[in-house]
Amino acid sequence: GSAADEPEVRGTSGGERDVTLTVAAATSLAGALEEIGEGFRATRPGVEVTFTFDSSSAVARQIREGAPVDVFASADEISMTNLVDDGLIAGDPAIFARNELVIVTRPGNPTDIDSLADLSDAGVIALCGQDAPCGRYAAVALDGAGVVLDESKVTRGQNVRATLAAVVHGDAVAGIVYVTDALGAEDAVAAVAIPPDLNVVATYSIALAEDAGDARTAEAFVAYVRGDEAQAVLAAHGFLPPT
Amino acid sequence: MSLEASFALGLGALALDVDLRCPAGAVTAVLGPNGAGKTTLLRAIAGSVAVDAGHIALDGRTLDAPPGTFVPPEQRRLGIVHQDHLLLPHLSALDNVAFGPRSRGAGAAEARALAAAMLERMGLTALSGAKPRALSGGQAQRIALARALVTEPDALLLDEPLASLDPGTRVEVRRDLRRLLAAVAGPTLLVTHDPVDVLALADHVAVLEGGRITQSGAIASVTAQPRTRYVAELLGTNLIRGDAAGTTITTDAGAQLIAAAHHDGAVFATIAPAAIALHRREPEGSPRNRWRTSVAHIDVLGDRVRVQLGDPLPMVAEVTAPAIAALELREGDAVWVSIKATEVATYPA
Amino acid sequence: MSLEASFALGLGALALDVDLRCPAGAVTAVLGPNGAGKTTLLRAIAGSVAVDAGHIALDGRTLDAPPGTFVPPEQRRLGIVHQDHLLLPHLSALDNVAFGPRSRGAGAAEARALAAAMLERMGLTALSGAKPRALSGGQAQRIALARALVTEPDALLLDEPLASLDPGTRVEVRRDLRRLLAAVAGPTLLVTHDPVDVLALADHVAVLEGGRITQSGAIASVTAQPRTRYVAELLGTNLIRGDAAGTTITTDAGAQLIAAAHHDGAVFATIAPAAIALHRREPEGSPRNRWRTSVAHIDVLGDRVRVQLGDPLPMVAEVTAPAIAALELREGDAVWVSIKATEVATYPA
Amino acid sequence: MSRSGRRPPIPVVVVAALTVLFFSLPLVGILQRADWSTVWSDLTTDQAVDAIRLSMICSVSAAALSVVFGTPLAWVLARTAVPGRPLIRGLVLLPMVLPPVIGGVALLAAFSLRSPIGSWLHDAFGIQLTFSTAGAVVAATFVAMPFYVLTVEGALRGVDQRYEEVAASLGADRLTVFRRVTLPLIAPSVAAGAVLAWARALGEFGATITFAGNVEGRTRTLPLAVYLELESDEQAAIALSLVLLVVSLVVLVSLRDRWLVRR
Amino acid sequence: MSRSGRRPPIPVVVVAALTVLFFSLPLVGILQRADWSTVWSDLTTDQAVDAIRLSMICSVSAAALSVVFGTPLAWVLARTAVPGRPLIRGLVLLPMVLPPVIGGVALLAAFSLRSPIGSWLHDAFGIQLTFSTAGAVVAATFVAMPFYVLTVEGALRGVDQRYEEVAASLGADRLTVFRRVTLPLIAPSVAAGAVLAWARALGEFGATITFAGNVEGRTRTLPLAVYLELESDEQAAIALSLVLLVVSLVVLVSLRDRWLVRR
Ligand SMILES: Nc1ncnc2c1ncn2[C@@H]1O[C@H](COP(=O)(O)OP(=O)(O)OP(=O)(O)O)[C@@H](O)[C@H]1O
Ligand SMILES: Nc1ncnc2c1ncn2[C@@H]1O[C@H](COP(=O)(O)OP(=O)(O)OP(=O)(O)O)[C@@H](O)[C@H]1O
Ligand SMILES: [Mg+2]
Ligand SMILES: [Mg+2]
Repeated sequence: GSAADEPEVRGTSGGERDVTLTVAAATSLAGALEEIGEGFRATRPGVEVTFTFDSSSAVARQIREGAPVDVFASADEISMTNLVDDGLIAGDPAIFARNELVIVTRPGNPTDIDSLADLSDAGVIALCGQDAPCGRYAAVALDGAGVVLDESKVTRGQNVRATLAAVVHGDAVAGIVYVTDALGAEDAVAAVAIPPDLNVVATYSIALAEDAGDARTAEAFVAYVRGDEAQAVLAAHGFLPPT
Repeated sequence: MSLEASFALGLGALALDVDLRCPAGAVTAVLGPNGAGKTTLLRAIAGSVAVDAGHIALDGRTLDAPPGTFVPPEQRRLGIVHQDHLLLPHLSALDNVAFGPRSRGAGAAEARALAAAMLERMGLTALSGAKPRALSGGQAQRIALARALVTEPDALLLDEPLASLDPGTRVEVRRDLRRLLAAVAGPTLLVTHDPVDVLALADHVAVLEGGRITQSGAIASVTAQPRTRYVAELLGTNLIRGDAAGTTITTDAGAQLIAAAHHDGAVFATIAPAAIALHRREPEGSPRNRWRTSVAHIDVLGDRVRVQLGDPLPMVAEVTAPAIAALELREGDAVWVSIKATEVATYPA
Repeated sequence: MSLEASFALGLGALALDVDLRCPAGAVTAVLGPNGAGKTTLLRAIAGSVAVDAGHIALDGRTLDAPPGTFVPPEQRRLGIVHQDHLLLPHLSALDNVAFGPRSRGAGAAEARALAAAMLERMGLTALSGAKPRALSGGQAQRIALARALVTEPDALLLDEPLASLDPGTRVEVRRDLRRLLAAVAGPTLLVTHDPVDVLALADHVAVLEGGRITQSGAIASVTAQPRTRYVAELLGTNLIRGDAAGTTITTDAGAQLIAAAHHDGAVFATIAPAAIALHRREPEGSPRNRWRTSVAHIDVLGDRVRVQLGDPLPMVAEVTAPAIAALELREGDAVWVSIKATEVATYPA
Repeated sequence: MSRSGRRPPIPVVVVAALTVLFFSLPLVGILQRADWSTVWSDLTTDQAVDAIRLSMICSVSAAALSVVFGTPLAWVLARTAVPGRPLIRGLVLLPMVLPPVIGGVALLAAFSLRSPIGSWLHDAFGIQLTFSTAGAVVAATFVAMPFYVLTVEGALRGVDQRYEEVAASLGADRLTVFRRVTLPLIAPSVAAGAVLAWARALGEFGATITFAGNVEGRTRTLPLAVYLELESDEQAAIALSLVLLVVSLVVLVSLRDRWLVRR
Repeated sequence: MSRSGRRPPIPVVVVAALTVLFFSLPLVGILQRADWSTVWSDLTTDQAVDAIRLSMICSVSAAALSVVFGTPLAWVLARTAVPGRPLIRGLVLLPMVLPPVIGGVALLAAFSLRSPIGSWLHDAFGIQLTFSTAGAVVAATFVAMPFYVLTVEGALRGVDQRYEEVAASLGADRLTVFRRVTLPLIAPSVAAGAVLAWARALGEFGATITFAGNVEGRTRTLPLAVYLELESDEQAAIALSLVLLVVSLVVLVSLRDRWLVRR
């Protein structure tokens, strides 16, 4: 049903009957979280979980604008921290997954890219926006490897998938994305691992919104995400465990 | 139930300033050159534009009198027929006619019945179902008339209703119009360029030039004593303005003309083109006006020829084709003119 | 250098099928009711539409002859003047006139010089710099004429050039037109609704009705022997079609008419409205045609009155206003008609 | 039709053909990318059906709201001497040229629960636009209505007002004149404007996701679903795009010639 | 002007005013959000200046290309009996309603280095559209030209063709007729169409970033810069949006009334 005829019970009236939980999350979590949501629903009849996906910063903006969000799952520490600072998060955020960066190239790696250093003169490289999490992490990794990319040889996707798409569909010779994205692209790209000493680990945190409607159910969801079932799903999507 | 329009109104380059009284049951023709403001006058009466000053009243009911009063168009109870029929293109002829009654509160069935009766009365029943684009010019104009009349308007405003028709159709529609106008109780205002319309349909005439009424009155008085060049040309006569002293009239250009009647002061004189005789040599005999001039133009109209004469008294003479042939007149030739004093009709300016 | 247009052309509801020859140096008037196809005829000659069959030739040069030949409009060397002047709104009067020479390859300065000379010749120099919207109707139409003539076209096509002018202006522009047309070497085609234009300007006339030419020839012959109701109405005369046996003409409706001249077979007869006498009682004396009928309509035109008579021979009689008053005639009244046999002009149909 | 007499000039036709090619090639390209064997199954998943249904609801509502609110506005712009008309028109046309995401941010600023109006709407009527279909409709209307207003204002200016004057003289008040004369006269443009607005609303993405969020079954319209699927299942994304493409094309093709011209 | 005689009907004015309010509030909201103390410094960073410069180049080029290629196309659509005209028009209008990101994907399918045309362009002329300003111009043209074509086709249909017939009779060939008669007659609409196309190109985001990428100094136009800034510095993003907003508004406001009506 549409919003108008969807019964929404908010407030803390206890029972879990006909409770709707709104989870706002980073787009890169969409596949995994939808699956996790199915599992959660199965354990809690009468609970409806709905998701809204956008970039972490966009979701954070909506929360800041008063969007009725119960749980926030962020791919970006900064977005989460800012919300905590603004007093919009209840309790402490918990890390529930991690991710690593990987270099992606065209299938078969035609330009023979083996390391971060090879990126400096390969052609146009796709990265995320400087201030998007994957863009920041990539900058750290490149810095660590002492690689300086000419900005005029860098295209910056509006999100990780757009960055990946620049390699898959577009004319970027390589890109730096999360392992999970490379995995999802299957054989549309070739992945070139970044050595652990240079790699950056992204952490995904989850937290209750300060004015979550049904805090108990929301807490239950957060717990579920950190539980074994959900962790298995995340692992299947290529995420690393939180620790 | 007469119409009184005494107002001023500026619209673009036009400054309309009129004072007009149209008696009930009579047709007042409004004549005037292009751009004189005839259509604007009707639009002001209809309430499509508001006047700037003055007032418009119909049957004592004030329709527009700034700043206080402005009766909206839909409450003025007028009938309008325009040169371009303006039938609503998406409605059938019957529904066009029914539009008025329906808008004035009649039910759909009642309005259609009234419309059907009106079409019946005008012998247009066969056209009921036709859409306007399927009608000929004459048929469309008749339906437009039916539409204006079916609401029994307090006054009727006709803006060149015959202008877009070809001559054959025009005669027929003019005849219908004449019959219908005879039955209209209120005042009718008829804008036209065509003197035939005036003669056939109107009782009074008002001449509008450059936003002002330059002459008005009963048709006979206006045709007998035109006061502007426009009217004189329309009537095909010559108009001269001058100062009379006894029977002698002196024009501004200094030319002199002898009339039969005595007058003093500013006068108009008219001379029928056919009353002007042309000669190759100085004529002899009785005519008291005679002078030498040149031929400016010669217009041949079948068996009649109109000769435009030059200074000092530019006027048009009308002679027969054989006469012009006998004179061997060509444009630019010198010619002698003679006019009897009795042919110079004078009246005060 | 004559124009030959013998073609068929379908456009929307119109099926145009004409065979027209316009001699050089002469003006051929095309008359016809609304929608007859007059404008379409000119557009076909101008190349704005292509004909479906037949051919158009100017001075022996084929302009259009499907399927092989189609000379594009810009190579036809024609001059066109339209009722709505169609001066290019963004160009001054001078530049409008210079447009033709410029398009035909003259340099900008040369084209403007030619245009200036043309305006000078027509006494329009004062208007050179004016934009079309600042011109009056008559001025604009004169500029349009200058624009058409400055290119010295092989043929001139005029589509109701005087129709949108008010009567005073119309007389003046008609006079200019007459003077200018006299100097045109090629054929001129003049579309008009106004018989006065025909009389004043044309040498030949072609009547177009429903896409076909129903009558054509010298003006005198057409006016003397109209062959369709349209032409007769335009001339203000009565046209009757019937079968003649000696001096007796029997109409399709069975009515009989006695003429002075002998004829056999299908004939037309015309009777001037003024030649028809009306009486309250059966008239005595010489007129050999007399019958009883009723008054269908009475149209008063100033001091003349046109009386539309009913069956068996519907026709229009014209009498003076005093005469009608004396007869005390009203619509619907019974009336006796008498016509002298010598007033019934007959010619073969 | 009569024989046309002459062909259109070659250079013009060549340039026009090149331009058409420029617009066709991308279309062909995307059709080639589609995996036709899975298109049907991709389109009949619950999520896809939900998205298609939502897209229809939102785009039709946006078109309807454009007609309801845009018509009076177009009338005022076309017919009254409202002061500051150019400014008003510029303001209303702005969403047509603004990046939709910025439009979304602006809508948040105006109607989020934190804004005075948003909180008033919520407290007084329990209406909440973020994460609700109503919000998606608002976002779509915001970007789509300018198309309608532009089309209908132009049509209103093109109407021969003498028809309206005659109708008024026959006793029709202004509402009647508008309903029975003006509206029928501009009907083609109203239809064209509504179709343009509808099509624009159908393709709306940025303002919707920013303002109304991306909630399955509530605000996840086809373009948002395409965005999400691009994250995971590209073939599904292309299949969804095809729906958008085909539907828009069908509607635009049905825009008859005469709808583009004011009579 | 004469005294208008009567006021516009209240309900219509109220609805129109509400609608204007609906469009103004987001604008006001975004203006309120702006931190005016930093606007100037945000706008004068190297990146901002670069983005503004690029946006001007791309949008003006897109408008120019729209005029050059869109005019012949509009002429063919309006004046010739080209077969499949509705289909052609639908195809050309499609980018107006397609989510721009999908437009970008479609452009990639057609013109990326891996497409036949893209590789041919590269091998034969050394032209690469992706990651180049040329590509940004192509993307902007793709989404903007439909506005131009729609406006100018309508205007061409509205031209009184008798002017053109008269000009031809005076010896003007078709190019001359078009140049000296048709074009001056539709000049207001050409201007209006170009302005609309320009404004749309100025706000273009999705197709550009997808097709031409987001390369500083080459394809990072204002909207792309805004999007990137939204990730971190909302104030900078709003400052950049203000540029877009103000420029678009100024241009749209300058769209004179008569440009909206065919004469
Ligand atoms: N809405 C308007 N805006 C500006 N100017 C106007 C308007 N309506 C009329 N005018 C001016 O008033 C003048 C007279 O117009 P109007 O239509 O009343 O003349 P008319 O006497 O009916 O002429 P015609 O015989 O050609 O019908 C026009 O030439 C024009 O300058
Ligand atoms: N382009 C067209 N498409 C369809 N039908 C047309 C077209 N042009 C003309 N017609 C048809 O041809 C008929 C005659 O048109 P045309 O303009 O030639 O008549 P006309 O004799 O000039 O009439 P008028 O005296 O009113 O100027 C019209 O009534 C119309 O049915
Ligand atoms: Mg008028
Ligand atoms: Mg005609």
